[in-house]
Amino acid sequence: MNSLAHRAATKNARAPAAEVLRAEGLSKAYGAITVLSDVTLDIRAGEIHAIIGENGAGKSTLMKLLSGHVTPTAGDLLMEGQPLAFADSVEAENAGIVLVHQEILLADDLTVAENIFLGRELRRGFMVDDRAMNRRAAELLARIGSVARPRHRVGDLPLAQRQLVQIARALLDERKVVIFDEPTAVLANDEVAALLDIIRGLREHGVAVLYISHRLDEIQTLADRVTVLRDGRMIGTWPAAELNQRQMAELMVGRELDMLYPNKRAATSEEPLLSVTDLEVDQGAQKASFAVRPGEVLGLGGMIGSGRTELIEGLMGLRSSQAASVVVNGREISHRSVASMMEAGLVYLTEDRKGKGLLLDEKLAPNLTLQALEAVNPATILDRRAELAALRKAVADYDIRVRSLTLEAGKLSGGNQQKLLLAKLMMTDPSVVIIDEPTRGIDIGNKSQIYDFIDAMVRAGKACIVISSEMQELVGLADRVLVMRAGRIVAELSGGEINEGNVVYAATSGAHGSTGEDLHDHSGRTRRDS
Amino acid sequence: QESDITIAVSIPAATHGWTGGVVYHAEQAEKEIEAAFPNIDIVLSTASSATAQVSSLEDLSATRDLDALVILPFTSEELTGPVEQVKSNGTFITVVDRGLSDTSVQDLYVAGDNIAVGANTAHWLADQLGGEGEIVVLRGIPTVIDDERIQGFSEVIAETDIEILDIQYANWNQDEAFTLMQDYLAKYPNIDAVWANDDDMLLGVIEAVDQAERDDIKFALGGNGMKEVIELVMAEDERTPISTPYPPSMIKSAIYMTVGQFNGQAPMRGSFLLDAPLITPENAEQFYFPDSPF
Amino acid sequence: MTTAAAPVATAEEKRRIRWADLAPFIALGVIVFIGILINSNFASSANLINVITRSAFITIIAVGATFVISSGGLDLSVGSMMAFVTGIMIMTMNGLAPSYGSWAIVMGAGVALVVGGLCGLFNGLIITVGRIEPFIVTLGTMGIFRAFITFMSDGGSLPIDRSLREAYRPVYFGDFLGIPYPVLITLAVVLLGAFLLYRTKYGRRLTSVGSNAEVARFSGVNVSRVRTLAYVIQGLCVGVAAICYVPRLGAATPTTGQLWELQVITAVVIGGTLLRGGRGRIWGSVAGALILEVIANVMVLSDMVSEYLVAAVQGAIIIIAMLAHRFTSSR
Amino acid sequence: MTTAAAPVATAEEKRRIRWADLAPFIALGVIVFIGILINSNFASSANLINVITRSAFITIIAVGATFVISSGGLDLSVGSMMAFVTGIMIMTMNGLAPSYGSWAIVMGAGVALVVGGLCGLFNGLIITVGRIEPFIVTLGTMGIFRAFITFMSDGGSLPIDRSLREAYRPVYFGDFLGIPYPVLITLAVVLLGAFLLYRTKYGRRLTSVGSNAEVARFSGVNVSRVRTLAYVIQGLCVGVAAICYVPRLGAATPTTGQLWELQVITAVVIGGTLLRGGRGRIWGSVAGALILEVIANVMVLSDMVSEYLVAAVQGAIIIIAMLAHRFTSSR
Ligand SMILES: Nc1ncnc2c1ncn2[C@@H]1O[C@H](COP(=O)(O)OP(=O)(O)OP(=O)(O)O)[C@@H](O)[C@H]1O
Ligand SMILES: Nc1ncnc2c1ncn2[C@@H]1O[C@H](COP(=O)(O)OP(=O)(O)OP(=O)(O)O)[C@@H](O)[C@H]1O
Ligand SMILES: [Mg+2]
Ligand SMILES: [Mg+2]
Repeated sequence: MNSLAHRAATKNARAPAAEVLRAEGLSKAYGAITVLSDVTLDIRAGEIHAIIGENGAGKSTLMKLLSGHVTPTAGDLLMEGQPLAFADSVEAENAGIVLVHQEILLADDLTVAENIFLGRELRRGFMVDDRAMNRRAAELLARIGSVARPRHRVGDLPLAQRQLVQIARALLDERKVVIFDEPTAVLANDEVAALLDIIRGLREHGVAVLYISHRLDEIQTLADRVTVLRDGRMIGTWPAAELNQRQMAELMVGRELDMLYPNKRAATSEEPLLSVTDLEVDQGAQKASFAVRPGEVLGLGGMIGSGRTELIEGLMGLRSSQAASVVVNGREISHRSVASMMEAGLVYLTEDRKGKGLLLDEKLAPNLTLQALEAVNPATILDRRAELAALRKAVADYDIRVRSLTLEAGKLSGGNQQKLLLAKLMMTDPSVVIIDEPTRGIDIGNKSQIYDFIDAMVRAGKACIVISSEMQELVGLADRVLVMRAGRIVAELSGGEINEGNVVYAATSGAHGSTGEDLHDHSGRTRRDS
Repeated sequence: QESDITIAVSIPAATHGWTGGVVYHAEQAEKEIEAAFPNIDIVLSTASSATAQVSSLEDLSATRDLDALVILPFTSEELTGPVEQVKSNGTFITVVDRGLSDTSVQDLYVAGDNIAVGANTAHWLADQLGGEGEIVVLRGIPTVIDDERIQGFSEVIAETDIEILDIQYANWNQDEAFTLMQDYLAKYPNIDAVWANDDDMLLGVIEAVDQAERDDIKFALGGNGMKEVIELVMAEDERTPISTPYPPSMIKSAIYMTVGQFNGQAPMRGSFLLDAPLITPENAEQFYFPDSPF
Repeated sequence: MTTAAAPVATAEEKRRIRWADLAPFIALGVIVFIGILINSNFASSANLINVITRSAFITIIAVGATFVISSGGLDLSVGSMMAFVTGIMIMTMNGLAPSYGSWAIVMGAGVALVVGGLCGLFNGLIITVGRIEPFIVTLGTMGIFRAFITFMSDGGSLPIDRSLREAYRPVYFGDFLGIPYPVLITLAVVLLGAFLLYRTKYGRRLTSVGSNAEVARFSGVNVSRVRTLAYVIQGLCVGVAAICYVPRLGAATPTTGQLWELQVITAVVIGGTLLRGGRGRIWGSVAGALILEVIANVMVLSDMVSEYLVAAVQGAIIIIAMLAHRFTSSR
Repeated sequence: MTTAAAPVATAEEKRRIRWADLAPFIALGVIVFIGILINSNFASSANLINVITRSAFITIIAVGATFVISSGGLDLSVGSMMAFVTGIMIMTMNGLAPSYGSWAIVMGAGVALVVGGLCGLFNGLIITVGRIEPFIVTLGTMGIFRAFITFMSDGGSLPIDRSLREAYRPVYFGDFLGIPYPVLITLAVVLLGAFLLYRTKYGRRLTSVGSNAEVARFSGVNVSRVRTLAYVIQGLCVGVAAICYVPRLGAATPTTGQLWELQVITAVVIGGTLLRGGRGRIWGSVAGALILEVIANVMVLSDMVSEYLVAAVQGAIIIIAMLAHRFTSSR
């Protein structure tokens, strides 16, 4: 959010604009489960309307109703005063309403340009005009700050690039209403800044923008009005200028909030729980050596594409890699695999929860216990009762908002999927945890819960490595930060050196430990004072 | 050793008992002849369908200078043209079992008579049943052989008072014959006789009848002269007292006759019709080849 | 709020799923009912026992196929493998009969299981280590096994030794308290399969691999091992089927087990297992195998269609059954 | 820094894909090379022309199958459909011959296309409207079409009228500037197929449906229509194959086209099309069909293996080719 702050000034109060879309008493139930009841909303041209709420509050569902992906069980939609009902999302798009999904929905086998133009290919005669489409895609991608090439196969792109492709797809045609469902969850700071500029540009063009995010700073700098949802109900709509972040957070959760980040721990000098020497990951990282000690949170920073995920996947034996030595809990690991690492006490939480984290078609219990099958079921036979007990405990411990324990994991809200994934990982009772984007899509109330959780774990003598593209998170959480650039660890920051400026400087151009321009250090702002 | 005479042999692949016998006898002939006549090279090629057989003819004639071709065609219509093509290079043509649509193509024809297989069995059965009764029939894979046997059989039966209760495909497969016979037995409380148009299927039929312990079935007949069935005939089995030969060894005879064209013996041309006489306990010995797989 | 709404939702969810799971059994019921209408002999106990007994082979193999398919694989080689295993088993028994008498049967059965398991292992290793489409690998081994049995039988038939025939026959034709042995063996295989798939850690891992192999890999599941084991289980099932099969006709021929692979896959899919993996229904596969066998039986018992068209009607019935299921269960 | 790394990645990416795409052609080259080593006659132009000409049927059908498979479907009925279309075509020609003479051939060919298209439409509609697994539907229609041709030929054979034979023969045996007509027809079909798949809106959408049907639907692609059309294209290809096929053998029988479905799918998969959909390789399918045909040809030319084992060697070669490809391309 660094670059956002100075732009906040350019935002000014505007005259109320014309209403484009109106929701009257919208409700949605799946069987006996009501996920949204009686929501009334007016969406105006040239306005950015933010929707906030806890995980599972029904934000995504509301957006799907507005964009024709889901049909309401009660209530009406009015477009420019005319009542209408969309049979599917295509009709909604034709009417000028488009949704950028929270989950990435792209055809992996097609190229970036093919995905962007899918369903509205440019043609020359009978043929598709690939040259024109590639050119226009390149322009569009450049405009939103994506470095993906039109001819890249989407399945080969990192998550952030896929998200940008999805956004490019939505922005291809002129729209009346553009809905973004947590577009920035998978983006890094500079990409976020570029995107927010684009969104402001849309507003200038008189487009109505609906915007969902758990990053309240974004909301504050960007939105004109804010609607708060809680447990599927509408709490109210306020002009953004009337709310500060703390007020927003409290409206969302309906209670007073603790401060976000726990206090940092004292430096320790015990033997490392994990130490890695000269790890080489094919097409990923080079000569990476690092260690993490008990009682320490090690941050791993860098731009998207700097190879942090590759480094860790290589460490876990998920990609082909070589290392001079990897020691976990004093044990030299010769054959690295998820199973052997887990046995030694090291686990890894993926950033791609949909593709690599959860079995979306399976129920919650099998998902929760998949990695810890041995621990939950000491005998060969599955112990269903123990599994159910574990699920109940996880639901309580991690505050997973789910109305039925027999739901498929894919039907959980995005943030609750993330919590389930975290719970799944902790089932194995690890001593070192590597978390890639720990709070991706997690609401502000639960964020501090997860931070507390990491803190408690580390204080109990365990260790944690956190990969995060959210600078604040890295700065607020880590005792020590490694910064990666182009597959190499280029800097190590500790103690007072840890601030956003230093991380960004090292990630883009910096040398070891050098101090860059201290841009925006907000790390203290949300720290608990005790 | 230089071999200056090349004889190609094209036969169906060993997909069931009878074609298995054909392949066996052809391989035997190849070994014996190549040992006896060093100047003769026999090239054996099996095909699993008419299309594949045409392909292998094309391959053989395109890549070798064939002096003779011995072929057991899948079907007459489909192979006539391709064989004609081969003949146009001056190759001597021997056709086995099924004649080509254009008989002028074949120099030597060793004919089996599938119609007679069906008809002779039907005559014998009609005699034994006194011209009346209820029977069921199992047929093979829908092909010309199958069609001809059924045709020969049903034409004769049509002139008697015997009623064919049911006729279904069992694909020359023991299992399917067993299953089908079980169902026939469940469906018809009285069956006087069963005819399976091939001995492979007959074995399945007999197993099903034994299991059901039905004694209304007076005769269970097959055809082709399979080893196991001839053993039954020799043992004077009451239910299976006869079979009809349709010896796969005809391919071997044909190969020998063709070789005769080249090794200075009296050249043979024309048609040689293999009859389908009944195999009875008296003459069964003649048709019994314990070493053949069939 | 979580706890308040939960019980209602849970119950509702359960009811809906049960209904879809029942579909193959309902279809079986309907076809049996039609059979009874068409021909009174259909319901005779002799006929029903015949039908159930001879569905044993497909059912047993289908249990293995349920594992392979729910792991996201496919095995086209089962029919040929069955013939090959049968051939090896008969050769072993015939070879051992002179010295061991009836014990040769038991030893032959053991060999059948070992050979079946090894054939499955071979398929599994090529697929997982070689990372080749199961379709291609098992199509290849289908040709290989078929060629082996043709070679072993010289294209003819490979009968079991006369001396063993009588001792072995009851395994197919005998019964215990009126229930034929093959049915009992099938039941044992099905129960064991259901236990393995639904109640063990292995079954859980297998399903997760079929559902999303990448997620399974990231969760520490040894995907290759789980997949390979599924093929081994398939091979063992083929071995058991071979043990029940030999006493029936006493021989292996090059046509033994031909096209069984298609029947097996059809049974499994009719039974509700997803062809793309991630969901296995052992009991559904049993119902599927019975449906196929009953349809064939009813076709012969009814006098309505020309022999030429039997295959058409069978194909049509299967499609119609699936359509009916689709349209009734989607309301 | 991201931008600095990107171009490298792009170039690398491109090279890797090209190389994998070439695999089937390299495999074809290697097998041809082995053929030349084994038998000097292999490389004779007469032999090569024969092989290429007769691969026409499988290639043409494989073009259609590439569409079906890249849309995420499967068609097991092509072999039977081919026999059925051939049968209808011959009956039409024979019926029209007395009144229209040689024109009956042209009319028959038209009928073949129409019937092929309709058969495909039938498959497609049941699969998309009925939402049933393509495997089950086309296995059903495979039985249905096969039964129809058995019925039409009364279990025997259905030959084309003698009066038409001579006029029709050149369609298979004739040539234009030394290139046999079937090869020209195949080339036309392949070019048309490649154009449709790679250069048109339809092809683009087809691939997207195979890759992720849900995304395609959100993007306004009519998934059912695209899928159904793929089956219609498959049917039309079968029609074209039937037109080339009849002059070669001059008759349709109940065994015409048996097991072609497996050959076709093998050719397509060897060619690099993904069986799960989302990627189609028309030229790869052509190479795949040629590989299969060349292997069969080399087997006939070499006299090395027992006749019983030909199928085993063929199966093994295909598996080894795929393994070799996997292990060379993964470096
Ligand atoms: N198909 C479905 N069946 C049952 N319940 C569903 C289904 N889809 C969503 N839900 C439930 O609806 C509720 C609201 O989900 P939604 O995705 O709208 O939340 P959200 O506000 O977007 O949360 P997040 O911030 O975590 O993305 C959740 O409890 C979810 O489990
Ligand atoms: N602009 C790009 N276009 C395509 N591929 C890229 C691009 N940038 C990086 N990549 C690829 O992405 C991979 C690195 O992405 P990865 O997600 O692992 O990085 P990261 O540092 O973990 O970032 P994050 O976890 O924040 O997403 C590399 O394989 C690289 O080849
Ligand atoms: Mg959401
Ligand atoms: Mg990453």
